[in-house]
Amino acid sequence: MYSQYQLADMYTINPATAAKGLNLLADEGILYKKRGLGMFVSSEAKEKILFKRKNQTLKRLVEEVVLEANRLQVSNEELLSMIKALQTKEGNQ
Amino acid sequence: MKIIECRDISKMYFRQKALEQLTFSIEENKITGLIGRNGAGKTTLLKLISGFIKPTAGEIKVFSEQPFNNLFVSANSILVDDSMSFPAALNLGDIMDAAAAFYSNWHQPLAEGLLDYFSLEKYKYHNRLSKGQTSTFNMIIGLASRCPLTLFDEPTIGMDAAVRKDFYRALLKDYLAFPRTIVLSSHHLEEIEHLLEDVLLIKNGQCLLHLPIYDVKEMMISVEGKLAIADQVLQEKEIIYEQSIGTNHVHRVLLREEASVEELQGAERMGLKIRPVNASDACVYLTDKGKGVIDDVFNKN
Amino acid sequence: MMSLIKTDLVKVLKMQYLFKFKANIDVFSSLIGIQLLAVLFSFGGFYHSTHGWGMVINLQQYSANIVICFTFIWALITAITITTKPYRHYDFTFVTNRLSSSLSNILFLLTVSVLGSITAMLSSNLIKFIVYMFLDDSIVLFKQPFFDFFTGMITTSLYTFLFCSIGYLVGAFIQYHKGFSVVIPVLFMGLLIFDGMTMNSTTITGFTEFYIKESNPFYFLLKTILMSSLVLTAAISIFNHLEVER
Amino acid sequence: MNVVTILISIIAVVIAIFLLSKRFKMTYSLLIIYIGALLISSIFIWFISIEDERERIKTDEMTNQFNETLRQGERERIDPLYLMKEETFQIDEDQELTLTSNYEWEVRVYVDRKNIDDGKVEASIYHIGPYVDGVYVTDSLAPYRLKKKEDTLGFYVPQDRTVKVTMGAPEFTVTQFKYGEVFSEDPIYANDPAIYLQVPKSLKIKRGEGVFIDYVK
Repeated sequence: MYSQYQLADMYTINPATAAKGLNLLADEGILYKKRGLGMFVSSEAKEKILFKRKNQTLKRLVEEVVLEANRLQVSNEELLSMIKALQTKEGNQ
Repeated sequence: MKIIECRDISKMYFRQKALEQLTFSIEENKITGLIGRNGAGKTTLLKLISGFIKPTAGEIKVFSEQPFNNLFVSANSILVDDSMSFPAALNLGDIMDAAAAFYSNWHQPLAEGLLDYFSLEKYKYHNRLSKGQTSTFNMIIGLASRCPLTLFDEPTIGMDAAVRKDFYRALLKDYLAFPRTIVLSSHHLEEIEHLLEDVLLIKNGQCLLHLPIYDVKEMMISVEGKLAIADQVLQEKEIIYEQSIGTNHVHRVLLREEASVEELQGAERMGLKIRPVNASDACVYLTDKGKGVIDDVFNKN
Repeated sequence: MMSLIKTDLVKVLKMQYLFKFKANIDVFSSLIGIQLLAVLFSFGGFYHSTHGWGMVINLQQYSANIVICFTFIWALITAITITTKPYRHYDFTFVTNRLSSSLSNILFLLTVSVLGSITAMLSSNLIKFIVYMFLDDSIVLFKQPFFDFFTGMITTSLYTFLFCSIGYLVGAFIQYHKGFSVVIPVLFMGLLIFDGMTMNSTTITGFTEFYIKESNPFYFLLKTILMSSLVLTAAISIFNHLEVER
Repeated sequence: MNVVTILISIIAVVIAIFLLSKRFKMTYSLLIIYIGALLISSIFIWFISIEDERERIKTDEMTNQFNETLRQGERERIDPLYLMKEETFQIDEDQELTLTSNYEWEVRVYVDRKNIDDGKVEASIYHIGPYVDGVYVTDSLAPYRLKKKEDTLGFYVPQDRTVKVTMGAPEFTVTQFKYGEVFSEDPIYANDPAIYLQVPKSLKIKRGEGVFIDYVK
């Protein structure tokens, strides 16, 4: 894994900010520290990230879609058919 | 180790207070953003740190020494601003040679590389540069000096967007290569917030907050929606900023610690838009002059 | 941790002196300009006429006295100039404290005094050369003993440095308060008029006579060095409290 | 003029070199040209200057000494340099001699009576100076004349002749210690001319216009 300094250089951010990010990932178990060697990606990292994105990011996006649909008075059937249409289009490509 | 320590410093210019009982300290090798509105006292503070001026009251220590009239502090610090003066007889190359003689950490390859990159020529004269070029050159001097304490006062005045971006990247890269204590003053935080570790916010010569940038980003939330709902949800909460949108919509900002996560989720379900407030806006809200918003001026008429 | 740079006054002084020499190099342009102007004025010569014993004797003498006097004025102005804000602030762009700034200024003024004096003394030969070539080739010229040139140069340098010192103090007063830029010339003219009216050499003329009437080189040296040190110490202590308003 | 041409062309070349090279700043070029010109003129002046063998004349002292020496009749002690003219006039016995002059002030006549009556008046004209800042310019002095007409011996100063002297002078910072004064007084000095007459023992002398008679003991 990149060090905080390499990350700072890559994204033009303060290394302290990069370190903070790395620590957050470590807290969640996505990264782990090896003393004197730096940060490493844990074996279950992919699962954890997928789980997090499914449960938090995707859920939140769906919530917003539903809220917006309510505001525009779009019926449930209409919304579902829109999603299905998009899915088939993506699948074809 | 603390590089700068200020305790209750005040500075008066004739009868006008520029700084009032300012207390803070800056740790070694951190990039600190000195943020404040025009006239908040940023320049005065930097001049005090450089030892150009004396505090009217209070104690200021830089490298554990009084900076005024101090050769040691002068040798280890540099203040870069748009009024840096250089002899008219010296061209840019000569000025760089002089800086190299004075600052023993001076890194000539960096200076020459930057000079070349920004298309400044060595035989040109400082007083014939454009405003942006002047800032660029001063910045090069500030970076290549590699002083343990480097102070930038509004370093990007006159620079175009591309040069500003290059400058920030150059600053960060050289900081990574050669860590040092940097204070960067600016009135627009959004442009520099990615570079900063800490933010020192001053208003009317007083220190409003001194926090890591991360905490400033997390500090506030904004709530937007129908006036009636907002009133109901935000009862008894301290509002930092409020702006009316139309007759029955409102935009309010409050500290994150004022509301719990459950309360916010509840508010969202009731149709309010909850958003985090970025560091730059947070600072604007904090340094508000207390005279309401600009709209009020127009609403009176 | 980054190591801090240790520094001492002597090292900084040396750097500042070299820096000042390059930064203020243009004072030599004005020196050349002012000396050449004085050389031009010197072609009038110093004229004496006497008659008697069956003859009218018209004596025309050529010397660099005007050049020397112009050099004094140049020294005064140069010293005042380097006390002004832009010049003082050059130091603060780089490494300095107020003492090192003043000391390096004084070293610089000492150097320009000596250089200005050497050129002023040598310009005497330029004047005589041009007179010989273009105005009057019957000019009687005597070889000047090297010792005379040397003492003349030292004396001129001491005078010039005295003017520099006074200029530096005047500059210090003006930097302390802008009002002095009016008060000092008025005071100077006032005292000169006072001397003229009372026909007494009490103030300015007295001060001048204190130096030009001294025929003992040792006392002269003592008088100029003591006065310069006194004046410069006063100037340094004024600058020591000035803030940098850049 | 050849030397001048060479010098000027040297200076021109130096100027051209420094002005054409871009690395040099204007002030540096000016300084080098100026100092070069000063040094070249100094060397040149050294070659055309003459050795300074002037003695600073103490004018008052010299005048007094001169007058005293003549009054004592010790004219052999006067520097022959200052003897302008010697002339002898025949004089009849028991003739009365009137002395006159057209000198604008009174000219001093020292009368020295010989021990015998040999019928001869031997006249010598002495004159110190004029010195122009220590330089003796008597060569330019028009000759004084003595003329005997019947029983009048007249001393005639010729019509004013203009003499122009151009000199290099030392600077006041040199003279301050060398001569003890910053600005010299009148640099032109001359004593009034004096006439020394050796007359026969019993010659009667009458004082005419423009003379002052001093009898030598």
